Amino acid sequence: MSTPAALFANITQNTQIAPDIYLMEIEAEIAEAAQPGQFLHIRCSDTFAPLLRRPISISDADKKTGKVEIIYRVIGQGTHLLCQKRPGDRLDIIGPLGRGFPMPEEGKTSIIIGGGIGVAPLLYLAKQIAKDHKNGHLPLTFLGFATKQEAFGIDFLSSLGIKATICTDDGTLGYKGFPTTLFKEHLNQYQDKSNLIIYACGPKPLLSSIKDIAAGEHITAYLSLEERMACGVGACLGCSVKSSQAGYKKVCKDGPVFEAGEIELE
Amino acid sequence: MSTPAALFANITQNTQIAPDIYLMEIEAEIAEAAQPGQFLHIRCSDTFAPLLRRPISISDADKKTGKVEIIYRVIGQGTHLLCQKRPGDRLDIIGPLGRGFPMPEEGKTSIIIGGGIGVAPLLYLAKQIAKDHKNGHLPLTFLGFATKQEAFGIDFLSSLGIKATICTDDGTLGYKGFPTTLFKEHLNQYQDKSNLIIYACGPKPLLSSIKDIAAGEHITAYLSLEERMACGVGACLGCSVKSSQAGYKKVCKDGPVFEAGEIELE
Amino acid sequence: MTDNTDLTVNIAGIKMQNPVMVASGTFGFGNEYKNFYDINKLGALVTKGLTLMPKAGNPPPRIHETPAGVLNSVGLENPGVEQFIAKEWPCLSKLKIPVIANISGDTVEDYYKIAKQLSTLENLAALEVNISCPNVEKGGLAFGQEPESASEVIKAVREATRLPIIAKLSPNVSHIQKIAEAVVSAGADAISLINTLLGMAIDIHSMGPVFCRKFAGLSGPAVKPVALRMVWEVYEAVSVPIIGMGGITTWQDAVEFILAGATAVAVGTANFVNPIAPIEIIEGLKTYLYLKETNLHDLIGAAH
Amino acid sequence: MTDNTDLTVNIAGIKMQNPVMVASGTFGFGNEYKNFYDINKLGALVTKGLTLMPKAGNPPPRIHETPAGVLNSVGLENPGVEQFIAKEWPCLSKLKIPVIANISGDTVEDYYKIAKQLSTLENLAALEVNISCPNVEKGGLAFGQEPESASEVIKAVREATRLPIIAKLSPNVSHIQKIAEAVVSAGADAISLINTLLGMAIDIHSMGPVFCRKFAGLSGPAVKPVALRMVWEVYEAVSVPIIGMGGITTWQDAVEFILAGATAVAVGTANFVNPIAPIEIIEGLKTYLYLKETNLHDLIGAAH
Ligand SMILES: Cc1cc2nc3c(=O)[nH]c(=O)nc-3n(C[C@H](O)[C@H](O)[C@H](O)COP(=O)(O)OP(=O)(O)OC[C@H]3O[C@@H](n4cnc5c(N)ncnc54)[C@H](O)[C@@H]3O)c2cc1C
Ligand SMILES: Cc1cc2nc3c(=O)[nH]c(=O)nc-3n(C[C@H](O)[C@H](O)[C@H](O)COP(=O)(O)OP(=O)(O)OC[C@H]3O[C@@H](n4cnc5c(N)ncnc54)[C@H](O)[C@@H]3O)c2cc1C
Ligand SMILES: Cc1cc2nc3c(=O)[nH]c(=O)nc-3n(C[C@H](O)[C@H](O)[C@H](O)COP(=O)(O)O)c2cc1C
Ligand SMILES: Cc1cc2nc3c(=O)[nH]c(=O)nc-3n(C[C@H](O)[C@H](O)[C@H](O)COP(=O)(O)O)c2cc1C
Ligand code: FES
Ligand code: FES
Repeated sequence: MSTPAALFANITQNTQIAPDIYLMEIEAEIAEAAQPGQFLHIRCSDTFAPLLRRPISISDADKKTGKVEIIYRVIGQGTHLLCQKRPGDRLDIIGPLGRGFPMPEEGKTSIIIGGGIGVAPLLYLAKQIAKDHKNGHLPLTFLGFATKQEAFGIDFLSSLGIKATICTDDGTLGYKGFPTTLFKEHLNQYQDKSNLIIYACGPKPLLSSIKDIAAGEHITAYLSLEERMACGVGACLGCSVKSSQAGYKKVCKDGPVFEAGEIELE
Repeated sequence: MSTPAALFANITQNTQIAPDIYLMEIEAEIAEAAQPGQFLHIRCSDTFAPLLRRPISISDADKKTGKVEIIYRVIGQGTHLLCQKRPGDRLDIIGPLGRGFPMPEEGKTSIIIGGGIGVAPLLYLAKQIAKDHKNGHLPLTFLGFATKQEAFGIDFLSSLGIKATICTDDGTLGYKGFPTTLFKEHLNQYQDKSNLIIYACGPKPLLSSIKDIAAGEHITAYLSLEERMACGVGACLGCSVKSSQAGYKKVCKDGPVFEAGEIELE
Repeated sequence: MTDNTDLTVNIAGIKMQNPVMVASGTFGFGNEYKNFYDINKLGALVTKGLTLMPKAGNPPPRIHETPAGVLNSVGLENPGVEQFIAKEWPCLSKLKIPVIANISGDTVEDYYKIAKQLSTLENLAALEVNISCPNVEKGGLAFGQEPESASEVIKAVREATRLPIIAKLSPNVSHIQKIAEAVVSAGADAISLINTLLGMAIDIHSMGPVFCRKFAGLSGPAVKPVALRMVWEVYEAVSVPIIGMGGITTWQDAVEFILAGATAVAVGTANFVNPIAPIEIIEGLKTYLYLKETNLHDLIGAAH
Repeated sequence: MTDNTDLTVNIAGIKMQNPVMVASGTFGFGNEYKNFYDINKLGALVTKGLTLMPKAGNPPPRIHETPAGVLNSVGLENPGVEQFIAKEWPCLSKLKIPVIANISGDTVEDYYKIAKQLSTLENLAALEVNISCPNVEKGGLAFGQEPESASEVIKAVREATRLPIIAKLSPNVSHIQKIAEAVVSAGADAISLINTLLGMAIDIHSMGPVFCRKFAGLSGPAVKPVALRMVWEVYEAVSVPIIGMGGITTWQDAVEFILAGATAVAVGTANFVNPIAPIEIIEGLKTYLYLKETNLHDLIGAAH
């Protein structure tokens, strides 16, 4: 695992890419270490309002340029303050944090399933899988959004040669329905499913559904979870998720990516 | 007294005019009612950091253009947030508040004495006295600053035809010393001092010194005071200053301008 | 859509058109906020704390800001009950909403006397008995920290008046339920809580306490979690109505207190930040009830 | 200029190179913050609360943000004393700074047993006895709310160990001085305060408490005024050293606590906000002492 650092990064871009959704690009040394599925813990204000940092996944990182990207939805005080920052402002971050997605072993077929803002970390994952030539394939990608307007990341994937299957709840873009439904149908075409590996991030129902499918079909699946965080580094024991063994795991340190069998989603 | 209103004003200008000192211009209906010596109670943040409003004097107001000006020094969280606002942002204010400076009666000679940021409200006062032709004179003005760099308002006064006597603590502009010293010397030239009326705003030692002189020479003096405020409207009884009778007066409602004899300055 | 939402509540006979009051000491005698809205729109008005004799209050500074909170050391500055009746009451009594007098005393006898005097006022809706002021030398907080002394004060006031009695409790106690039970047995018709938390600040430049009286009372958003917990506890202990307060700045805060068991809420420190906060809270409550398709009475204590 | 400033303090025999510790439960067992600075620079490290048996802790959510504060309902999740000794101690014992074990129990006997077991550890600097945890069913807070029960726990620990005992007090009491006096008579060598204030939050959408256990512990800048007042009070009541905590985020805060009577301070919630807060506080303290031309020992309690 990479060693996290606390630092001030320089903001180079902060643009709205969909209603209430922003893409921020920063310059940070951690671009080198950042793995898909890891996150940054961001202080959105230098006052006590809000007091705590906000965890946001890394949606892209480039060793060469030293740039890191995040994509976030404005929902409350923290993300509201975030979206008001401008290029040239500095951003107080800790990262990269957590256990990211493990890369597929050679010969595996990767399937990526994302919903809503959960698509963000999967973009970086898709890029790394696509780049990883020993793997020899592009990930199959299913993405769901509420509506056409809210879709993002499709061009990014296209530029990697990935033609994602898109669905929207209202049918305004791609298929009408959930990505899990399409994925389930798609699964039928495989005789041998033992070769598949699933990566998912999105709302709880999406994750639960993937967990059930993976368990039923004996497919390895990695899920990226969310929980309220204080420290982000494993010190406060605040971000617990029920372990399938006894006790709790910590989303910030044991995750945010878990093998579906490791944890319980109530 | 004018009726205060709570409103959002449009910021039209917010410029640094000296190190740590800013001039902000806003568009607000209250320009009509604003009297010299009154203040605005400003919410510097829409979060709880800081929680309370900050009182800032009105340094100019123009009925015709509907513009109000304030001049403030950045010293803490509130004023720091204030100086980051830009034209087009809105400002949450209550005002105009408090009892301002009473205009000099006909035939009186007005003397204005200010120190540091305390000069701000005196600029508007000087303008109103200068305009008030029945009074038939320009106010005699003594202003003190720490150093040349920190001086402000001099051009504003010149444009009114007022040639202020300036002093600085370090002698980098005008006389070296305190405005109270110069004023004391100046006083000697009057045989009959009963015709004078003094207006002062600045640090406590300046006000105390004026209060002593005024008492000794039996001159009417109006002092603008500061005290920590919560409500700004007389409801919390937080901003007390010792009355020269029994009990306390409220800076926000009974003042901020007091006749020197009304209050005790410890 | 929400204009005929029923927000009326009845607290121990005090009929209020809505459950949003203003907290004692944050609204003077009602004159200052008249400029900002029609204060007849409030549920009720609680006066600044009154004492038998006039009180000059504490020397400055009286206010110190803390993270999301305010420390105050006003020290019950007030004109005394006689001047109140002579100067403030004529205007207050003309309001269309219930006016509640908040009272304090140095001794149990003081409480008795002031209650007796105020009971002569026609139209006065109730007495809120402050047994929890941290900012005065004698009495105040000390009365509210033990069930016995709290009960003694309320009994004396009960003897002095037929007005509804609201006991205002201090949060600076180990067992708020015991104090609540004691004041109810002693005759309190309702309970309001919380008064301020005892706190302090130190000036690191002068190296001494900020306030002359050293300790001061903490209020504002910072204290909300504590206040809410105490309303919850008291709701489970007694059956008289509760007036919840402590850091309420938005209608969402008000809803939290009502769900915790408050029949009404009071807005204190928030008045300083946003003078029209009480009105915004009333409007927000209406919308919430409309969207949740419920009514105020079903909301009270619904989180239990 | 300030590098040879003497910041050493001695708390009941615990020799610290500076008075800045990290608070229990906010620093795990010391592994997580090693990435951000050399933790051997701290004054001392206090472990996450330990219990005799392993504890799974409370179900999520465990964290809820409030104005300038945090409510937590972690529920003392910990591996139990045996696993602690086997897995965490080897690493902790290699630190060059004093390590203090924070302990909790459901019964007085639990406290005795865990103290006994920990006393076998060479190098363990002290026991901090938590009689104030609001997040567990049995014991915890209840022990710390009455002088008698607080005293019983400390007596049992005193019998079990020759290690210095730091009693960690709860702020949820009417008279903190009485509790402080009781634990000192029972054998406590030092006092740390405050633990979290009992608070709660309600989810207005689901209309129920945010936390499964309803109440949770409030910490962070919001509580600082209350913590400071309690340090002041306890300083006037007892003569053992005090470790002050509650909302300390800057060196200015630390100075306030020291002026109020704390010999050392602990940084808790601030670690989450600014991982290098403790180091910044140490540096700030040095500069303050230099500019004020004073030394740490003259500062302790200097505001009284
Ligand atoms: C590991 C991890 C990675 C994440 N990655 C991203 C990302 O890439 N892009 C993105 O937009 N968001 C991401 N999130 C979610 C993001 O952290 C929250 O949206 C953000 O903290 C909200 O902060 P706020 O101050 O704007 O809203 P708040 O005011 O804190 O919250 C607004 C509302 O959201 C709820 N809420 C806040 N945080 C959470 C949470 N963690 N879980 C459940 N409910 C919550 C609050 O209760 C409230 O109702 C991630 C979360 C985690 C844990
Ligand atoms: C009626 C009135 C009119 C004023 N007019 C002006 C003006 O025209 N221009 C201007 O720059 N300032 C003016 N002030 C002062 C101004 O209100 C404060 O400088 C401001 O509130 C500081 O806020 P802050 O958040 O930046 O600093 P804070 O962080 O609140 O304070 C920084 C430091 O200043 C101290 N401080 C803050 N407010 C006061 C106060 N009222 N009295 C004494 N010490 C204080 C604090 O203790 C702290 O040490 C006026 C004050 C009053 C009462
Ligand atoms: C400046 C100020 C003065 C107060 N004066 C009184 C008082 O006279 N009597 C009283 O019972 N409570 C008094 N209080 C307490 C409030 O009525 C209220 O209980 C407390 O502030 C908590 O509510 P809040 O957080 O909404 O302010 C005062 C509070 C403040 C801030
Ligand atoms: C997440 C969290 C966990 C805590 N766990 C413990 C604990 O196990 N034992 C203990 O004595 N105190 C515990 N505390 C209390 C802190 O040690 C400290 O007393 C309190 O948080 C006040 O300090 P602060 O405001 O700086 O955080 C915990 C606090 C937090 C926020
Ligand atoms: S957020 Fe602190 S342990 Fe995960
Ligand atoms: S600030 Fe409230 S009375 Fe003056």
